[in-house]
Amino acid sequence: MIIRVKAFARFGEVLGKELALELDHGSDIDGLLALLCASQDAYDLIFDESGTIRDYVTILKGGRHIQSLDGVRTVLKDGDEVAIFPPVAGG
Amino acid sequence: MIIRVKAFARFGEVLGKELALELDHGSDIDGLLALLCASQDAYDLIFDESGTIRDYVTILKGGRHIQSLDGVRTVLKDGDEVAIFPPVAGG
Amino acid sequence: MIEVTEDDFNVGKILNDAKHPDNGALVTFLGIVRDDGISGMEIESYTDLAVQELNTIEKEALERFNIRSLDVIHRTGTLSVGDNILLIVCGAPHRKDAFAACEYMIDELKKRVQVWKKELHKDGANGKWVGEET
Amino acid sequence: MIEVTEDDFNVGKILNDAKHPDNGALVTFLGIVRDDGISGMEIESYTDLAVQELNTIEKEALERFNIRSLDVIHRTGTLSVGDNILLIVCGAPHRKDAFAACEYMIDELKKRVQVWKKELHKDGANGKWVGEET
Repeated sequence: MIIRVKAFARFGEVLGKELALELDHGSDIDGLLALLCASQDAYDLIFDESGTIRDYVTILKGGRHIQSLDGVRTVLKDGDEVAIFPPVAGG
Repeated sequence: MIIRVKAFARFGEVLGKELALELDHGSDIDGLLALLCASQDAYDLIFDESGTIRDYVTILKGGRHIQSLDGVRTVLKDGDEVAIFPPVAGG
Repeated sequence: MIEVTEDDFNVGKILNDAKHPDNGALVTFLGIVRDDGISGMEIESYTDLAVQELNTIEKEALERFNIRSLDVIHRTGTLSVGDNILLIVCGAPHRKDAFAACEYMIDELKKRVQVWKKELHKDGANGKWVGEET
Repeated sequence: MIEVTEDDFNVGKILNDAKHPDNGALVTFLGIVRDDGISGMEIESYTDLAVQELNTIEKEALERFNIRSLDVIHRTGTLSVGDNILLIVCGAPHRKDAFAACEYMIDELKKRVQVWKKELHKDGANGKWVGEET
């Protein structure tokens, strides 16, 4: 299945701004992040030393925070859009 | 001597907006007000029942509050400009 | 710039003039004749003194807040509902100072600056002076 | 009106459109690219979500404060020092509400709306994203 990923600001520079990733059916956010953070730079940007997603990382699926869903265990389906970004700084 | 008087807002409507009053040499604000408030309407606007100048009345001589001078005993001289007005309400 | 004038003003132009490399924030207050069942307002000023008092308040604001510019234009004369009465434009590096100084200016202006407003009624009847109890 | 757009805006026109017979006060916040030793800024947004969040904040402001209108335009793209970034126009019968709602909008926008800014350096070097520690 194809998952579309949008990354913003520094995350876009490191991960790529707009991606379409091919994932196995039944994959979750955890699986998506494994693919997305294959490089050391990308991994270090999103995860801390203990392998936990850094506090400043926001991940949305279909516009909803994954915390309000099943966190990294949130299951994806074909065509889902996932957004990942650092703290906002507009204005 | 001639004293120029400017009155604003309601005070201008009752007393006249711009006046040039002829006063005896050595007259003070008290004397000016006596002339200015000859009519009952004018008197009631400026003075309360006990003959005291109402709280909301501001009187300036040459741009300075008469309280910072000698109050109603402030002596006038030829060409002085006196302003009299109610509380401001701009904005 | 401090002005008390009968003329209307161009807000866009004044805001543009207030741009300064240090200013990241411009906060503007625009006072307009509101439809309170009136047709308009007659605004009177003791202009010399009003300008002097506005300059004094501007100086206070420049001392109290980290701002770079403060412009005030107060109109006088006969204005209709929807017409501009007052413009305050405050420029500062940061927004908190710009908001605080702009509010300081309008609050003090209302208390201290020699301007008076009379309501003009739709039926042509003599309106009351704003702030009068009677 | 809520917009996230590359286009510049005409402040005078937007203020004029915000005039409403009930509005006695229009408070405007204009954010500008400030010269912090930079040549400009690159502004990026997650536009769909940013517009949605701005609408949510506008709704909150309309519930909390006695205001009649709240307009927000946030620009994106490459901007130079002195360029407009953000315009907020809040109209209310009375000034206190207009100031409070305008400040609420900018404070919440900075915390919640999906927009990011990158500094562009005069020497062409890669600037930092605003808010990043590194």
